[in-house]
Amino acid sequence: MEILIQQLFNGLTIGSVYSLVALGLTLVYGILHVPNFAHGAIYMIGGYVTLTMMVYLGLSYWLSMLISVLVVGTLALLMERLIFHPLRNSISINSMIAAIGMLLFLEAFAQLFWGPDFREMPTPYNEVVNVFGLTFTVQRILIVVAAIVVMILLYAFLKKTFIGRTIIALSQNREGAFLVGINANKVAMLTFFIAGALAAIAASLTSPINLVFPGMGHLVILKAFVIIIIGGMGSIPGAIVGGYILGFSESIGATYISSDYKDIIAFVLLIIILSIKPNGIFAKGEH
Amino acid sequence: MYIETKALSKQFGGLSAVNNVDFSIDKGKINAIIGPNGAGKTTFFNLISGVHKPTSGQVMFKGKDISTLPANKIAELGVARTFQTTNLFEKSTVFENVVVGHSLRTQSNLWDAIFRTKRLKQEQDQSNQKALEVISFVGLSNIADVPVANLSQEEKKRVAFALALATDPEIIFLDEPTAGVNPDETEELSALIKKMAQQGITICLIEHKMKMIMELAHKIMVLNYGEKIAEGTPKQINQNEEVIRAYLGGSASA
Amino acid sequence: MLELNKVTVKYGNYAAVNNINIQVNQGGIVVLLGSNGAGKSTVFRAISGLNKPASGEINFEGIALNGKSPDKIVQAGIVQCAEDRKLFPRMTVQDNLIMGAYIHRKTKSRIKQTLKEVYELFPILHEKRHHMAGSLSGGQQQMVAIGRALMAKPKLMLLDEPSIGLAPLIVEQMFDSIQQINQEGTTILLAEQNANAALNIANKGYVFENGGIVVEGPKEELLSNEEVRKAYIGA
Amino acid sequence: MIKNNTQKYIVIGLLMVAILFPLFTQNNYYIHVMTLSFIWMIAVYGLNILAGYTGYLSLAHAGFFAIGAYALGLLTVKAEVGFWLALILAPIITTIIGFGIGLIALRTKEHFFAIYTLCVGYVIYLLIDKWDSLTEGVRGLMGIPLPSDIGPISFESNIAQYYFILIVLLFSIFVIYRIVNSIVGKKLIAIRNSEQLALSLGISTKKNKLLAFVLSTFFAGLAGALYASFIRFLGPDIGSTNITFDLLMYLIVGGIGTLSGPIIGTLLVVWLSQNLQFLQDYRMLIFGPLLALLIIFSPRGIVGMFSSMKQNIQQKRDLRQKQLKKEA
Amino acid sequence: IDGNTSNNNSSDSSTKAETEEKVVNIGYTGPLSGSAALYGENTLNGLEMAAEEINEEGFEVNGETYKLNIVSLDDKYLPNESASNAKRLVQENATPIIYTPHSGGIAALQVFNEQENFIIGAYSSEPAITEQGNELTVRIPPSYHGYVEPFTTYSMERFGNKLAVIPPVTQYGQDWAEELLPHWEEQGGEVVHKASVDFAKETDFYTLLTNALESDPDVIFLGGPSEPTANVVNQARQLGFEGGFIIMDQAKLDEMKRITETYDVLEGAIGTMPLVEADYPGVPAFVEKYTEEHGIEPGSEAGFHYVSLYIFVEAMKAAGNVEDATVIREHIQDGLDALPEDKQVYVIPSIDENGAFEIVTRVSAVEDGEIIGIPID
Ligand SMILES: Nc1ncnc2c1ncn2[C@@H]1O[C@H](COP(=O)(O)OP(=O)(O)OP(=O)(O)O)[C@@H](O)[C@H]1O
Ligand SMILES: Nc1ncnc2c1ncn2[C@@H]1O[C@H](COP(=O)(O)OP(=O)(O)OP(=O)(O)O)[C@@H](O)[C@H]1O
Ligand SMILES: CC(C)C[C@H](N)C(=O)O
Ligand SMILES: [Mg+2]
Ligand SMILES: [Mg+2]
Repeated sequence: MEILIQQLFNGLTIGSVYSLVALGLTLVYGILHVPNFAHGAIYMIGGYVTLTMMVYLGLSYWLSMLISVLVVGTLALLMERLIFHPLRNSISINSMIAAIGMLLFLEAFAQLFWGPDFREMPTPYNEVVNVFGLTFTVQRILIVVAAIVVMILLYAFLKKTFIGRTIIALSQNREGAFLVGINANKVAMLTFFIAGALAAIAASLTSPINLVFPGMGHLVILKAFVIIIIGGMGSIPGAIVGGYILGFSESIGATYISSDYKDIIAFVLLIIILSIKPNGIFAKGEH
Repeated sequence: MYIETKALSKQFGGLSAVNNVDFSIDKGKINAIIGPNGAGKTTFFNLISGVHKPTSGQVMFKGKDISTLPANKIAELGVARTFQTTNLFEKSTVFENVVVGHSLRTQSNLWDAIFRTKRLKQEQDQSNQKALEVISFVGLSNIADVPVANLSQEEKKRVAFALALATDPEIIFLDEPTAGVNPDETEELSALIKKMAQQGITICLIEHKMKMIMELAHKIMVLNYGEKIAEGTPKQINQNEEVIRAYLGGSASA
Repeated sequence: MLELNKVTVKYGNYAAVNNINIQVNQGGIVVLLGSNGAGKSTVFRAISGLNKPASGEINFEGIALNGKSPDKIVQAGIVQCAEDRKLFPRMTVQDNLIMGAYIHRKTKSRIKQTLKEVYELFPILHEKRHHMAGSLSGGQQQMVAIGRALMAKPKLMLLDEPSIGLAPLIVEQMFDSIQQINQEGTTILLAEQNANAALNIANKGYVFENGGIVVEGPKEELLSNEEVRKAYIGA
Repeated sequence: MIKNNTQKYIVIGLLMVAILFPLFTQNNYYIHVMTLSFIWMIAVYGLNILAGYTGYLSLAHAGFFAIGAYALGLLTVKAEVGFWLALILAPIITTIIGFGIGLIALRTKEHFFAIYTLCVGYVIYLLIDKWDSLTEGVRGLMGIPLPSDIGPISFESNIAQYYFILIVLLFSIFVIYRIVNSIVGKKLIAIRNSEQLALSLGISTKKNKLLAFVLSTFFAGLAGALYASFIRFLGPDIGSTNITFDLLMYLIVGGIGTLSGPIIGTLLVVWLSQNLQFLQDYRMLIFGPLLALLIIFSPRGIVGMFSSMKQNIQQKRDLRQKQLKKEA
Repeated sequence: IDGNTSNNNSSDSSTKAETEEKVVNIGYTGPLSGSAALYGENTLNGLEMAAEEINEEGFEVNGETYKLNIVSLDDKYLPNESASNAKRLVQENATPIIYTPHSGGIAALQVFNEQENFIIGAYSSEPAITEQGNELTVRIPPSYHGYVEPFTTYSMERFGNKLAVIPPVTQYGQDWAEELLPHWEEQGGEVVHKASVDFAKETDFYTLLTNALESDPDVIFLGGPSEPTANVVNQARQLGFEGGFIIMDQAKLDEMKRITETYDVLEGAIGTMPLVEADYPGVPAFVEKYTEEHGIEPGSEAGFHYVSLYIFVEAMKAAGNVEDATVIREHIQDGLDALPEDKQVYVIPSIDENGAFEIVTRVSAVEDGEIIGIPID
């Protein structure tokens, strides 16, 4: 029983990170209609920027995270402008290739600029807490709470504000958006900015319990793809729920099935879901 | 009976797009379906051509139940259709579009393709022949090599006809074949439809252009909210109170 | 109010619209007639900024629209209801309409009012307001598109073949409502196949052929023009 | 669409060069890289059938490549089957597995299909990695034999391997050329253009999509088997998504849905990345943006770029024709 | 920011070299980009440092003075790329020796290295590599056999006999576990939990550790790259584990300390002796120089590559030949014997008949927050 609760909490932690990354990916999917393979690299840069601010400039954790959000958000925005915007009218495979190009670039850049080694991100919230037989560090609570807050804010922003809704509108018909007076280019940039920011937040939150290194994006990105498929591509609630489904199924699966095959669990889950519902769980009727 | 629907129904979620429709299509004639927007006309077509499976009820073709057959099997039986939004292979030329239309009448498989067997050659010739024939039938011979993307609406409609004709159909379902086409050209298209009927092909069409329908149709069914509210000759329909109220409005014969 | 001066629009090397002049006066209804592919939609796209003219000028209320982006043009008061509708298929009907009022997003109460008016015009949309726009029938979608354009309360509304795929009853109602919208102060530029109905509510028309204007003049003149009658009115 | 004749000439021209190539160079390294490129090309052609002609982007392609490679490796090393029999069996095994997976995967469409296959590819990779009692896992499968002699012909030398693989490539291109230009090929293209329309024309999309999928896995498996016999060592990485991305890159750079694209793209990217080696750590820093730029400025690949001038002229003529007709 | 990007200027040094003195090219193909780049760079750093030192003087073979030129190519950890690179190195640079630090690359090179006559400087602890009977493979690092016994004895004595094993999923990790487990049980120990960790996919180790600690072990066996391994140790302590660790030799205690910050967290961990702490004669000078150049202390990868290049040079001298790999290979033992003491970053008395170096290994443990050497009998 105790172990179950502990594992549920572990699943919650990891699921929060997955959800944040998947959210960014799903938002960008809405604009590009292409899975952005470079998203994992953006996440990685997010970790490095925060680390650099903390370790080399001695800034506080939160300030560093804020700077990372701005820097990485801007980076994502530039990527939209320089790469994806010119490609918006060509077939989607082209954008995918361009995204792969960016992925290669960013990883090479990180390796050159920060070196290929693993870095540790210090956290001010390292103390260990024991309650009701649960063990965790404050950082872990922070991950969960911060992720949920960010998600609620984002959801409210997208659903309740006009600007937020433009993101959804744009994802469905670009010219249509223009015709109601939306500056589609600005909104596309905004979306990328938000996606980048989410990735930076996710990376900054997890790095203290993990490490920062050029390949860190690979760890989450493939899972984020699984999530947005399970949740229905482009679906915001789908990305959130999918993230937690995966987080829980991993921690519970590792406990009660086999830890060696816990990665396969995610993919098998996906294959089963898609075999039954080829458009994902949250797919909505079209046509 | 040629094509017959029995208590045909289709639900989308809670919505009855087509509800309990009994209808029969007369062989060799021009049949029409009219009704307000969202009445279920396109859905009705989709049910017959196998795009959707009925929620309940049946579609009979020459006495055989085809309601659960996939769309391509129904096409093989000789049931062709066009789409409401013109649906063509935009990047290919008219000829390239139409030549594909006859592929369902071919038997060549991978083997034939790789070894370029006699059968393949024969069938390829046959498809080309057919394509040229139907292109000329719809009057597009002079632009057979132009990519479809560069054509006008009306020309595209003709290509859609040609494509349907290339499948060697017995019956063609036309979903708003003259939408977005001006009156002058509409007349030309209705002449073409008549010509198709004269070749012995049964026609069933959806249109909002009453003038054209009244001229062309032999029999009309009116749908409203998924239900059949009237059926009869143009004259009968034109005078049907319910139809006027639901659909035609004041200037009935506009 | 709107003035097109020697405008040419090209797709690649092909001039879909060639050196045309159009004048739309405040408060009027102007129709563009012409067979398919004559270039009407292209003109609309150019006015809305979706295509850039290769040469010529487009002026609206004395201001040049040429280099402006589509959203700026909407803000200036020109809204288009496009030929292929360009709805947001996975948003509800109501959200689609509300997005139409994007440029008025600061005045929520007014949006509510306009929304009510649109629903009065197309009651079926009220019934379907919580459905995804993409699941509507062709004609219903057309109504959403017109409704969405109305939501912007434009000074000049461009309607590209609004009657396409609509039932006769609805077409009739729609032309009535165009007239009504016009009387409430919106200038209308309309492209139509249904030349008779369109010319009846219009005060001026242009006839397109192969990207150029071949006939232009006030409604009466066009209605009595033999060739126009034959080609576009069909009687 | 680019006219097939031009495509045919490009292919024939390139192949003449390929046949003569070893006569001009004694450089083992060039021969090696070239031979490896031929293997990639076969795999890329497989990808092209599915992604280029049928419009379904499979990201499990490296997975099938790996299945073909491991099938040959395991058959020769562990089951001690003769090389030539193994070379025939390997693509067949891949195809059978491909058939099973295709049956389910093709229920999905577009990006769902892409990501579904991405996951399938990943599962294949994980299986190779974890099932070490069969595959030797990360330790890798060693000792895969050379093609065994056929009469007096031995495959010891680089040149012999070069020509052997070139012949298989030629055979693959020939088969694909025939398929693409037949009624079957037209059906596939019809599906790419509009599945709904294809269906209404009586084309069984299910059957034909599956056919394309199975064909693509066949060529992936064949290429994999050749790879195994050429490199003669296999590790799980050969099934990783990076390899799929590489193959995809070759296809896109060359020109997707064209007959000569796979050749041109593979040659270009492979040699480019070889030549960027001198940049060391900076290699990807340059290569990544270069790739993005190429895609932006020539979205239909190199073949597309060269043909677009031609097409422009063609289009102008069409339009003129059309205008004349309208005036008439 | 650490600009630790060791750019060898192969191109300019070779052009300069041609005019002045003779040059021996040494090939290297390894992962210099992608996820294994760190590992690749560490190995290359060792080689380059040795080459620089040797080139200060040059070395004399048959009365001619030679200098070394390291030609390195990136293979992204892929065997087929390694093969292409090796072909290129042989063709364009005539390298008698090609280093590659991964078993896949080694296996791919073994297909043709005898035919094209070059020695593979094989950095892999995989015994199969040398058991294939390849005549021109020299396997550099030690295998794990020597560690199992002392690790078991020490941990069992100090902490108890319940062992939880969570090695990395790599072959090396699995092989290690296979060797360790039977021995542990033979010594009267009990294996209470068995799982493995995949550092390429795992984002958080709490789940794994929660399960492992549920069985209340006294000792945990783990390993992998140093930094993530240290992270696992950290998290195990957070979750309340107080026992000892057996650290697989891939991870190094000193490198782990960079993550844990103190040795306190690592209390009771036993592993290989960190190079910097080892008492081999060549270590102090090497560590000092390396640290100066790279701003970070060297790990064993760098050390082994460094010393091995010296050995190869000595072998060339002994062979009186810088070109013929077969001849050089025959003189490796002479090279080992001739290796100056101050270059002995590892003590390697011999090479076995399969071509593997036989190395005197050292073991160390953390006691009271300090690294101490553990004697092996
Ligand atoms: N795939 C679908 N999912 C959900 N609802 C649908 C779907 N297709 C059609 N509908 C609904 O079914 C009803 C009938 O639609 P249908 O397209 O058949 O109308 P129609 O008679 O062809 O109208 P129109 O003349 O406007 O084309 C409409 O209310 C539409 O919203
Ligand atoms: N994106 C495009 N690329 C190339 N040519 C185009 C494009 N869009 C339209 N055309 C061509 O430009 C010409 C004018 O088209 P346009 O859509 O403006 O005509 P229209 O008068 O609106 O016709 P319709 O009544 O069919 O809507 C046509 O010949 C058409 O084929
Ligand atoms: C521990 C290391 C010497 C193992 C090495 N990475 C290998 O490829 O086998
Ligand atoms: Mg319809
Ligand atoms: Mg138009």
